[in-house]
Amino acid sequence: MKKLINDPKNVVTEAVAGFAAAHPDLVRVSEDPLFIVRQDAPVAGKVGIVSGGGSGHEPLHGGFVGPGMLHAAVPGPVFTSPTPDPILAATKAVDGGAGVLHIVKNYTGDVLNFETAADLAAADGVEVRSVVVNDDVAVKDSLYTAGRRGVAGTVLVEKIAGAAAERGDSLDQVAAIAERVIGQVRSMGVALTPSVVPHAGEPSFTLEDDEIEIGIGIHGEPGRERIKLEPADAIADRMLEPIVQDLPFASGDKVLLMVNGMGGTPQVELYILFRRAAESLAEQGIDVERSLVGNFTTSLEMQGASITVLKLDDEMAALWDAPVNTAALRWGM
Amino acid sequence: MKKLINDPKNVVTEAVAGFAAAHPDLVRVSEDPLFIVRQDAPVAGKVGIVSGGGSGHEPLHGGFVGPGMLHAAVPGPVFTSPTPDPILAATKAVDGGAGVLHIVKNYTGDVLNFETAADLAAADGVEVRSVVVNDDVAVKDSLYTAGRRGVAGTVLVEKIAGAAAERGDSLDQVAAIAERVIGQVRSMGVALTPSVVPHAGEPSFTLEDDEIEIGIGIHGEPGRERIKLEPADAIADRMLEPIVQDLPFASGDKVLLMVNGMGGTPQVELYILFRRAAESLAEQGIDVERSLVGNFTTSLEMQGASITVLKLDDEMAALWDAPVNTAALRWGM
Amino acid sequence: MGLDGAWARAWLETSAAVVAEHRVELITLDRAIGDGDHGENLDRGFQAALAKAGDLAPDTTPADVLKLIATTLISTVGGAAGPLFGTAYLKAAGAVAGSDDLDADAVVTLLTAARDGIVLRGKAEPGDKTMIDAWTPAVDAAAAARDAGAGPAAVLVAAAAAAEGGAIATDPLVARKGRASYLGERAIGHRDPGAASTALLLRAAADVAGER
Amino acid sequence: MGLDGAWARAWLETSAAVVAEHRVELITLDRAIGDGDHGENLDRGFQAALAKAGDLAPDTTPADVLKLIATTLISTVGGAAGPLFGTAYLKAAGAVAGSDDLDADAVVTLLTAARDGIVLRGKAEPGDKTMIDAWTPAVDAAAAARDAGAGPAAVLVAAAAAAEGGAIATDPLVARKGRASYLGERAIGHRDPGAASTALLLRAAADVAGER
Ligand SMILES: Nc1ncnc2c1ncn2[C@@H]1O[C@H](COP(=O)(O)OP(=O)(O)O)[C@@H](O)[C@H]1O
Ligand SMILES: Nc1ncnc2c1ncn2[C@@H]1O[C@H](COP(=O)(O)OP(=O)(O)O)[C@@H](O)[C@H]1O
Ligand SMILES: [Mg+2]
Ligand SMILES: [Mg+2]
Ligand SMILES: [Mg+2]
Ligand SMILES: [Mg+2]
Repeated sequence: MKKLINDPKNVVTEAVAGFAAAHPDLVRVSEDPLFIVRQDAPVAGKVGIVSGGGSGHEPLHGGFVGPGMLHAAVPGPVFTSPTPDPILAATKAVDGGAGVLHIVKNYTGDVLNFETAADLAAADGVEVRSVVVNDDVAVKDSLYTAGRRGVAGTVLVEKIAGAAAERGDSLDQVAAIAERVIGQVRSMGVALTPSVVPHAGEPSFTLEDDEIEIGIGIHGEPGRERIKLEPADAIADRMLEPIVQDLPFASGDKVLLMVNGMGGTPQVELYILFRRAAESLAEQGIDVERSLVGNFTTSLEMQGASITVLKLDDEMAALWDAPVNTAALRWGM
Repeated sequence: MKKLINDPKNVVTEAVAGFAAAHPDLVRVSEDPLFIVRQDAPVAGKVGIVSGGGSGHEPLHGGFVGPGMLHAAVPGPVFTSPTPDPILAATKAVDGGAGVLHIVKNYTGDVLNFETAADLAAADGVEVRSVVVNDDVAVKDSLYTAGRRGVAGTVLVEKIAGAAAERGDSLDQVAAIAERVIGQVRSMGVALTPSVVPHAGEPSFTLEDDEIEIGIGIHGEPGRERIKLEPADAIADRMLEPIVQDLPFASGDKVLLMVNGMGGTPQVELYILFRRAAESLAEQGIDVERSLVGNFTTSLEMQGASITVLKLDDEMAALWDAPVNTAALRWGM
Repeated sequence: MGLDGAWARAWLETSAAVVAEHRVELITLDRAIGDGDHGENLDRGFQAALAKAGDLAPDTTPADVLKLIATTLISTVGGAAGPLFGTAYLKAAGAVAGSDDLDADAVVTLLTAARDGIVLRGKAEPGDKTMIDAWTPAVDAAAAARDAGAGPAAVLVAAAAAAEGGAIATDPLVARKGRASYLGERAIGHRDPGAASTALLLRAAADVAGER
Repeated sequence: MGLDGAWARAWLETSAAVVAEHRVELITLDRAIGDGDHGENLDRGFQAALAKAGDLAPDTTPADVLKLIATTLISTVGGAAGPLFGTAYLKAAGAVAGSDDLDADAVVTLLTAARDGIVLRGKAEPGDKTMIDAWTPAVDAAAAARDAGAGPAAVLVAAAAAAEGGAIATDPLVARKGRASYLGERAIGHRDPGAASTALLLRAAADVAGER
């Protein structure tokens, strides 16, 4: 295992310290308990938005803290949900009197720890609502599993909910639009190589030189099937098909198409996937109105990518276009 | 070799097609000869700025085409300089009557092909000036080599020259500010793993499981020394020291500090490097006034990073802060 | 003679030692069908609890120790196991509050409350290939031992043995909760890390009870 | 009897075949001390030139063929080798313009102009471990053969042999131009890819001259 780190135990705290040093205009960092908060938090009268989860998925979530998106991000240890303490502290730090929305990815640990934090915050008089993102269509039988996982679609939920909070929506309204995005966003990923958790020091799974894993989760959880490497276009089709069938997306739909890198994949490959995905959607009469290509929800150095499609309505599109100023997503300001 | 590609021969054209599909508001693409140009080019009365070089360094250069930065980018095959034809065509496409600046990274192939294109453009009545970026301090004895290589500092040259063109500077003025940036920017890189050129199918060099290459170039050209893996802080120091000594940077200087990922390195690692580099500069009385962290000048899936320091003056800082709207760098608009 | 605060404190100390000793093993189990952090997480939690043990009053009760473990695990472990084990110890503490002399019945009450707390939070059923598959046989075996007239230490020995059996019995299962559930058939043949750690913790309880 | 347009056309065809055949070998050489694209680049260029050969008039002159190769390499090869070889063929074409019967002297003139064109663009000196280290001995050997009374085909055989020797002689050198210069001492023991491809191209010229 070769990594540009010091002591594996300090990976998260040192990275967060570097993040704070690089973006002093955007964020402040609380070291203990550890969370990242908007420089100007709490924003009086506006709904605060907190997300978080295990580290190793950067820029998710810290890279999305700033005007127009998250008010705070709570990074746990690598691939491990944070405990309730920092979630509670972050929740209080962003409460501007209009309540706080928790955006939680659907993993047992995240759900349980955010749940506890929300209970504790309520006990301290902070109104909290939670939404759980579960966009990963790779998980088929959610009755027989912990349910669909929250993956790259989380970024879209955070952006759109963040814009709703910024324009002054109430907690109920922000939660409702977040739920609407969750209802209309679907994702699927593929891995070419595993990632290596620093304290583990070994890959979380192994793939042969000619094998790929279709339907991978962002912690390297296995997916639908392990197949021989195929051309990118065929892989894009394999990912897109279950996404389209699931919602289902239909001819005439307007969508946002996101191709997300898992961390170790060169940009040329992401754009090659985007090319085929956009072409395939066009063939199905589905209109790509907005696009996002890059590393947004990663799995450390994993090589691979995911495709996310969100069915847009006019309000969502307007909220997507609204100004945002974060380390990883910025426009209009 | 596992890559999300179709035919290796089509990597660049398909990626560029995907890029065009993802950013129709920003760019247009000429397929033959292949170049990427600002949607609104040529911009009448303003200096056009063209850069280019081998592909595989994305987002460099296509990701920096847009208002406030490049007017066109010319992608060659992977790691291979483009030929004069597309450079010439791009130069003509961005000529708004005020002349065109070529920003060239110092590699024999890039220099020769841009040189030919500039001659041909001049013969066609387009005024062209060229600047050659050579920020890589890893190359010590430039008398005995092809000279210092142009690496991640190129992004800063492109941004600042682009802002100067946008505010209406003359060709001489834009070239002069580009030269000033080149004079004051220094970089150094490290590789943990090699990259694999698609048509080659094999790594360009090999490193043992515990070895890293200090002073790597962005095509995997070897650097100063091959050493055993060290903690990130020690590696940051090894990279920063020759940078600081070279200019030299001195106490009281105001600088822009960039930590650039080579493509396959997780963001946490980049911020861990940034943390130490910023700390070390502060210890030396050097003031980090601007920061940039991310994958900007990559080497396909190479794991590694580079550090770039630019000595800022007030004009450069203002041009850095000026609005920019490109796929990979965006603010103020 | 029942189990007192000193027993509970010894349980904590031995738990911390045992988890540290099996840290890599638990990481390896979790790497196979989860995300490879279970050993790291629990070790962080028990080391933190151990560091706080000095704050306990000399005349501490079992409930005090259990509550200390609970709050420390909740605030340091994270992941799924943090809230689940945290809730287990918290409910266990509540079930034996005020007593400094746990008899066989009290031990069964403690274990039952712990198990029920995990089910309350995690909603797992037996056979879902989770820590519940160690806890539930442990609770059943403890009750049977108590019914057969065993003392508190022997009840814990029965519970530990059953937890170990339950952990082993997760090997052939397909998971329906937690990360391993995404593996489908591929989880077959692997032991659930949370069941394995449960067995270690209950064995530690029995060992330190036996030593007094 | 001197070399005519048919010879030049055959040279192009054989060059394309030889470069395709040695594509991987040139890539491997370039991977060792460069960026691994030399074989790919040249192959792309010569295939493109070959594809355009049909456009040549039946009574084409050597200069026409050389110019076609030059412009095609310049516009399809890229990298360092594209402009360098392109300039070489362009200057060679200029040096023999108008003639359809190249004698020994004209062949020397052609080779000298090619080499000088590369030096003009790339500024490499002998011993810098570049293609010049194949071209310069080739030019010298060609001139010597001509002085000794050789015909044009024999001049090319002398040039090819010297280029091959020159390419081999790059093995122990440290590079001072091109990407290999960044390697310092580590370039020692590796052959310069541009020198190797130069030797292949000149051997092809000699082979097709010998066949007529
Ligand atoms: N819903 C649940 N109910 C009971 N136990 C669960 C549940 N989900 C997960 N677990 C237990 O948690 C263990 C994993 O813990 P850990 O690795 O620390 O957390 P994470 O899965 O968040 O990485 C599993 O082995 C399983 O025993
Ligand atoms: N300045 C120069 N003068 C002469 N030949 C050069 C010079 N620089 C590079 N070369 C030649 O070019 C060859 C490399 O060509 P190629 O791999 O196609 O280009 P690139 O280095 O741009 O990838 C080298 O082996 C060397 O022979
Ligand atoms: Mg975990
Ligand atoms: Mg090249
Ligand atoms: Mg785990
Ligand atoms: Mg090369």
